[in-house]
Amino acid sequence: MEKTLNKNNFDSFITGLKKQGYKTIAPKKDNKLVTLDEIQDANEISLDHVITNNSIKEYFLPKTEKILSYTIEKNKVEMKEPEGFAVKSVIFGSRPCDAFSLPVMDKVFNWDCVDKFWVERREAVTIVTISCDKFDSYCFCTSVGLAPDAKQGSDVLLTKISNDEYLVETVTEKGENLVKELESVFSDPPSGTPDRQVATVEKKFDIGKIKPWLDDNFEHDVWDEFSHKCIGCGACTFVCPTCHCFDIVDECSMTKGDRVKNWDGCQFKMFTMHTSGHNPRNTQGMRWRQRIMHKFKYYVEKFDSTLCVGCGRCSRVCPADMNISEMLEIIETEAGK
Amino acid sequence: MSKKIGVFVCHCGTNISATVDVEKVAEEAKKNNPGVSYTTTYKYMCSDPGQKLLRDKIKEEGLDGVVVAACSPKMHEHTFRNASKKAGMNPYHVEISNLREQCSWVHPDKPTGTEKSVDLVRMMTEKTRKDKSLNPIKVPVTKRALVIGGGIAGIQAALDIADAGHEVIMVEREASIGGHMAQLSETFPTLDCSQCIMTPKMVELAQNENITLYTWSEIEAVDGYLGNFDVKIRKKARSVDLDLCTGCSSCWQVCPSKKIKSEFDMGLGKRTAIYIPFPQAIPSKPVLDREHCLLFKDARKKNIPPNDSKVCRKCLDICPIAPVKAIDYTQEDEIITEKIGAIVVATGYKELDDISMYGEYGGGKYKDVITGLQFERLASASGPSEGEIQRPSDGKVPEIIVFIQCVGSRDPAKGCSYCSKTCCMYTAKHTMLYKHKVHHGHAYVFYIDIRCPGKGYEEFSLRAIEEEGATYLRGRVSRVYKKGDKLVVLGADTLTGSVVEIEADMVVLASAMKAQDDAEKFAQKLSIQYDKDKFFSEIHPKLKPVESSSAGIFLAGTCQGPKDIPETVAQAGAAASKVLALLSADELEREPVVAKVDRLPAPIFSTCIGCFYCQRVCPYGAIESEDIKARDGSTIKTVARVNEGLCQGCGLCAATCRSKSVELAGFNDEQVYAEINSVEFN
Amino acid sequence: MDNIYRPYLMTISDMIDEAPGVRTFRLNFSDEEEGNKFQYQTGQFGLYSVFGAGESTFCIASSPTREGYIECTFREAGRVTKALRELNIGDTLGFRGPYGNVFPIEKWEGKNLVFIAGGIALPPLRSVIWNCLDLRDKYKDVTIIYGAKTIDDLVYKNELKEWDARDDVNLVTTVDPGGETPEWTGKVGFVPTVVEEAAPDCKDTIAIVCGPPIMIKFTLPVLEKLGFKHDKVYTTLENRMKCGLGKCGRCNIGCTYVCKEGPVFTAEEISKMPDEF
Amino acid sequence: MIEELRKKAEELLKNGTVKVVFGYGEGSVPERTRPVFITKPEDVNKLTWNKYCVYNLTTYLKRQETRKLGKPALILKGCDARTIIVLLKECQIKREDVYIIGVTCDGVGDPLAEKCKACDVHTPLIYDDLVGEKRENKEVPFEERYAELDEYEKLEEKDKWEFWQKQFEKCIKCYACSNICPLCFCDRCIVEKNQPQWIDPSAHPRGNLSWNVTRAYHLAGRCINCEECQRVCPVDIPLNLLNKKLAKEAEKSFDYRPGYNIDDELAMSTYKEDDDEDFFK
Amino acid sequence: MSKAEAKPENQFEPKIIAFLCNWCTYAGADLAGTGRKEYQANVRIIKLPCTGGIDPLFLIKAFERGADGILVSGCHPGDCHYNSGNYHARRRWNVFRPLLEFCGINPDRIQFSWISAAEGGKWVETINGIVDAVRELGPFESYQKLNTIGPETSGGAADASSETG
Repeated sequence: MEKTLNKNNFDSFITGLKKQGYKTIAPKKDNKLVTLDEIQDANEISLDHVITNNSIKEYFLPKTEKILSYTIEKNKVEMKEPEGFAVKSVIFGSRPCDAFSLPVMDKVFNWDCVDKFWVERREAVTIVTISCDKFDSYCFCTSVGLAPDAKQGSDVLLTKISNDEYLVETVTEKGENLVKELESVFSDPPSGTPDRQVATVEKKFDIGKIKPWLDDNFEHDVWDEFSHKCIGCGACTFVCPTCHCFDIVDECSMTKGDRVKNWDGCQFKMFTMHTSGHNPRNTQGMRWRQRIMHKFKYYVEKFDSTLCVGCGRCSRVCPADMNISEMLEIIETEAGK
Repeated sequence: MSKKIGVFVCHCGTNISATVDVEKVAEEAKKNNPGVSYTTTYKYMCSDPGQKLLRDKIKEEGLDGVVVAACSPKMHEHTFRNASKKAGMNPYHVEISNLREQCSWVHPDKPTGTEKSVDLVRMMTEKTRKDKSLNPIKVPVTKRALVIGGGIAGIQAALDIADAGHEVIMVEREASIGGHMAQLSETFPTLDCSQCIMTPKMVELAQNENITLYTWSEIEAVDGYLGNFDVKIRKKARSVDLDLCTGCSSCWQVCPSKKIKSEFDMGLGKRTAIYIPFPQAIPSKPVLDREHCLLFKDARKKNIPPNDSKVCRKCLDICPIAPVKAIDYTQEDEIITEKIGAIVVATGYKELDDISMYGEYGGGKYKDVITGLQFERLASASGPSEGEIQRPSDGKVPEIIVFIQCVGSRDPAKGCSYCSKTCCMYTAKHTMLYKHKVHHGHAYVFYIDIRCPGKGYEEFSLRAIEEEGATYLRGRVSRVYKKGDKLVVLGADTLTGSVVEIEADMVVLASAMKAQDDAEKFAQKLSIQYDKDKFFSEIHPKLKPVESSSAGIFLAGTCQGPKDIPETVAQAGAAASKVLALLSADELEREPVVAKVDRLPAPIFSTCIGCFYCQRVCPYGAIESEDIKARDGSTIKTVARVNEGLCQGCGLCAATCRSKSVELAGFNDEQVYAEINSVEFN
Repeated sequence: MDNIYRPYLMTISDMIDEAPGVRTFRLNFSDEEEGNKFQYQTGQFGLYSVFGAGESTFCIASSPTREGYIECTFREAGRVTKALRELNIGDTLGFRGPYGNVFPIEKWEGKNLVFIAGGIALPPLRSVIWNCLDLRDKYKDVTIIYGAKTIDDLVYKNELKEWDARDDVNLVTTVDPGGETPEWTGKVGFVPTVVEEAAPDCKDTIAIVCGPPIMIKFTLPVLEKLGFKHDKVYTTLENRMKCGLGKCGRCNIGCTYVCKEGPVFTAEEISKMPDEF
Repeated sequence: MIEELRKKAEELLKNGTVKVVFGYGEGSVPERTRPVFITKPEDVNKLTWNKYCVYNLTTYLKRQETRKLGKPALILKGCDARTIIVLLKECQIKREDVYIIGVTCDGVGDPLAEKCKACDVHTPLIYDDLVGEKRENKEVPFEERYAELDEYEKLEEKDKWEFWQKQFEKCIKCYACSNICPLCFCDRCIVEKNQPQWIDPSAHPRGNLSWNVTRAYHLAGRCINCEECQRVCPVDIPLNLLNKKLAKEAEKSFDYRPGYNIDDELAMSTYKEDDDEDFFK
Repeated sequence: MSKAEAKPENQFEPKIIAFLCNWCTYAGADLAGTGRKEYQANVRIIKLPCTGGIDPLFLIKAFERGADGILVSGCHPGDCHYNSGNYHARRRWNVFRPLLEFCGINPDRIQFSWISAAEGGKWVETINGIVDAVRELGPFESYQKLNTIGPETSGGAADASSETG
């Protein structure tokens, strides 16, 4: 179904959502950065950014999440399931690359056994994506098979057709229901083919060449050389929309405790450290290799999709300016030799 | 790691059970403290049956952790740890919950007290669960004792230790040993003269080859710990070479400056610049008082070395010792370091001499108002008046003397709040001495209460009244003022309810016994505790009366509080026996509460990163660096290591270490964390 | 939808101290009905959780042929194992599993079996040994070679005696040089050398090896020399695992998720994996 | 300036005094530079110098990967050079293990970094060679150096809590702040130890507060105010305010400034009898 | 002088954790006991060998476990049984206290004091003083309200919810 949405109708759209009991999350200016955050009314929304600093992953795999809570008496333990973590909400203004990360990660969270925390949140949240009309040198979505106006993963896709008109395309049934619920806010589709103002991101490397090179270059000194400047923090893995590794720890006082799922990352040295002190991935080069291999080889072999949506957040936020697309370009040139 | 913990809640007679429901505390502990497998209550845990109960239960129930909820750990932690050691359990799995001093005695409301006690017991069971087994650390003992202070206490202690065959170093600040007792004329209750008792002991000490005596010397610094003290002694420049000098007395006879107030005679008598304090001085060799010697005064004024001043060299010239003179102006202070195993502190007391505080008694205004010790000097044969009771103002023999008790003592407003314990007895003695010397004289004594509790003491003070005819007036003196050459004493006699006015020739103030002026500084040098009146504190008046808070340092005599000579000598003997117990073992077992830097298997070896903050904060220099070597000899990393012998277990390094790589046994992170975690306020 | 991270509640019914710092727990299900429904196969592992400390991964040391309980053996090392040491009989702990793949004992039917274990790595093999011994007639001869640093480091001492007593099991126990005492009757030497001496015949034989990485590194070439093909040698990897469900991304060696495709692998599969364990 | 740096680097690599040169190279975008590690003399033209050279290269002295490259020559600004003095005093490096190419600097960062506004080390205090003409370091008064704090110190207690809670809530515990910091060199940081777990690993407000307060406290009297932690924080928490507050207290109470004088005692490892104790009762 | 009976029923009872040095303040507290000097029962004492051994982490953990006020007390400067323990401690608190104040924690919730083994009276005053002061300040809600992981915070920007630590 196609519709159009005028910019000044955003206000009624948001209030309509509130009336329907949705919690609305949209990009909000927070001094230097633009972050996805809960908003109460439309004027808080800011749309003149390339991409938000945090990804929508936070609303499906939060940075810290209680998966079990228990009370301990002397030797009696009672467990309590957390409820109410999946809140009916709409993410308005995510980018196509972010949206695509969800179907990618659906595969691992439904592999063999189903992680209810991920799946129940996925059902409760509707994604309204806005195609990118701007990009910067870090974006490389086209190189990983995506596009600035890709539809996969979103429920509704808005594309700018004039400076305050947006073309609305519903992608999934959930998207259609949402548009039907707020019928009044939208107007009929434009006649003829609208002029879609979409950014053109040129390809940086050919994804096809990456995996074959990775298959037989486990031992290569590009891993060490490239990662000398890496400081081993978790910034890249935490802002990445497709990194889903987590740690499970218990936090407890004497009588009650919570089992908690926290973000974890393969770049930390403690990620694979055995209690005995032996560490299979002892140097930063091995960890950097693991990050590239997992995204462009292992996940492809196991779930047949690249674990990277080309949003470029990891390169933007990296303290030491490690640029992932530059790494892949190097791999492409190495593959060419 | 303890997981079968026994909780023993003590009634302490009724001290605890009066305001804490001990049964409920035990039952709560059993019900909801994890790891607790056995609980009981008992009337007197510290009693022999109590300890037997503890030992039996440890064996029967197979306990590997014990929490005794009773009095303060300062009282019986040691007792209960020994008891469980005898039952075969590592003593460091025993923790004490302080239910008495810090709960039942201070929180009268029973429900509150019980609630708090349940918390306190839970905190300690949680800590016990994390206790680790510790074994005492063996440390070599230096078989030498140090006695600081040469009064009767120091002499007695030194002799007892030396007689047991151990080497003793005695350090005395003054020119001669003897202390305050040497200043006394006769001593109560036997009235035998102090010189007759003391001089033989002083000579015996001087001739005892086990004892090395440093007079005119002070303690510069004390480092190290129980069994291994390093003591720096400052031998002040005496200007006399003790080995050469024979004590022939020619130098102090020719010394021109004879008007210097003698400290020994409490300012009544005079002495020369080069002098011995009193005839029976040990060592009977003089010391040159550089403060008042004309030569040194001139050298200081002209800022030239003493040898160059020609003002007066009489003592040097007269000195018969050849070829090298015994007197040497160029002598300097000397610092000696001695290795010491145990220390006895016998630094004595200071009489309240600033009696100008008591202007109402004429103190400091009239020359004939003197202190107790000044009267002792008057009565002493070696005193300024060779035993004649003469008025300091004009030398006349006083017909009437008024003694005023409790001057400075029992007076929280101006003086000290405590009773100086000896004044009642020595004032009674003074009235007797006065009567024996001036038969027609009459003594009046103003007192609040007569406290003569010792053996034969009561009879002694009654004798002063009934046989010697002294008049005891129960009341305070309001004013003493001069009228002609008489001193009018206005006071009250509360028994007859009348005002009394006495025209006396002399007034003697029984002044208080105070701590030495430098007592606080000295205590800090030895890091021992002291109380609000600056007397040194014993660990416990009944359980450990002569032990100071620092292990290996013992207390004897008036430095620990006012007391008379018999008590002082008894305490000196006790301190000596404690030292002998310590020196009797070749190796000493030290509390294993010491710090330890973690060691891990390869490839990490230790989480210590070698920043050595711990080494910089350690007050005992107990932390060394250690290179962890690879098989091929190359250094992998340099990390810290704690020297168990030196570490005193203060925990400074553990709190300074940012990565928590060093932990203090007995108070490690897991235990403190468990205690904080277990505080559930309900 | 049920919570895949929710553990079963178990109570400790028995406890044996195997060696210094090593202890075995026998666990029964607190909730009967959950116990009856619980199925597992030898070789699988689980996550044992101490409420108040966290979760830790060990194998299920008991054999599925023994109903009604599971056993686990652990050595005191990290936070959770230290907390496990503080538990008494009757206390409650959690168990999540069974996870991972299994020893293919059906495929081994009719073959000789050689079990080689070192130190604390006997528990995973013990499960499969008891499983095979309970179906003894399905297999030809069974050899067990087990070594440890010193005598009191040997775990399951009473079961070693049991296996020694049986005539249908050939048990060889050894201690590292220097770990023996005068009364020690077993062999003295490292496991790889003892395996070389025992020289089990490779025809129609399956070798199951489990031990610290250094022992595996020296044992595999010995087996190769004895003619064992890589696909005939099985081992189980004690890698660092957190979720056990293939979600947390921690246990991968190359693209193999040890918690899903392992922990049991043949030497052949291991040789194909990148050297990252 | 760039030519001089390249010539210097080449000369050092050629005559073997150093095995590697830590310097600044072109970044992924013109407004960024990145740390480069030159081991071969012919690569020296990768070195550059402009106002985007914000990194404190001394942080790579603590990492095993870069330490394995051999004896380094470091291109250091004045503020970075102060780290060397603290690292020397904390026995992490020996002076002869490091060759320092000092660079006189007029401020980095676009807009100008906060630290450069009150900079008193335009010429590094410690170096083996100096590139760029030597500039006299003028004294900057105490108030001016800590002016940035006044606005926050004036806040009411409730507003302070509100402000910091909003900031700490954003923290995602990625530990970029402690990994970039040259003085956070512990092998096993307190937050990586779980026996006992003093600091909650989860990124909830309580765990974030204890992490941020502890990280700042562990730099008390050590932090040389290079502002790297604030620059690298992916969620833009003004972390340097905490370190600056502690630096201000350390200077006010103990008259100590880290990284200025090689001989004075480290602030938190010593004491003075008359340290002020007005808040003691 | 105890306030135990005078307090009305629903009055807020502050929770105080005290980190005491074993040689001086702990002995001072014992002395107050032997002197039967009553004081309010809100304090829970944790004994450590020296104030120098008290790490600021202990204070943060104490607040996390629900303490409303914290007392840190040890020997007077110069009296330390280990010579310089309290000097180092004082230097630590000289910087740590302003840091907490800067973050918005009311400094009156943490009190530092020197109480010697002879000052039983001062111990009682200190305890009654801090209990009354913290009672006025009320429970430390803002810290205890720092939720752990409430369901509501599953989203990105977490808002404080009612879950207590």
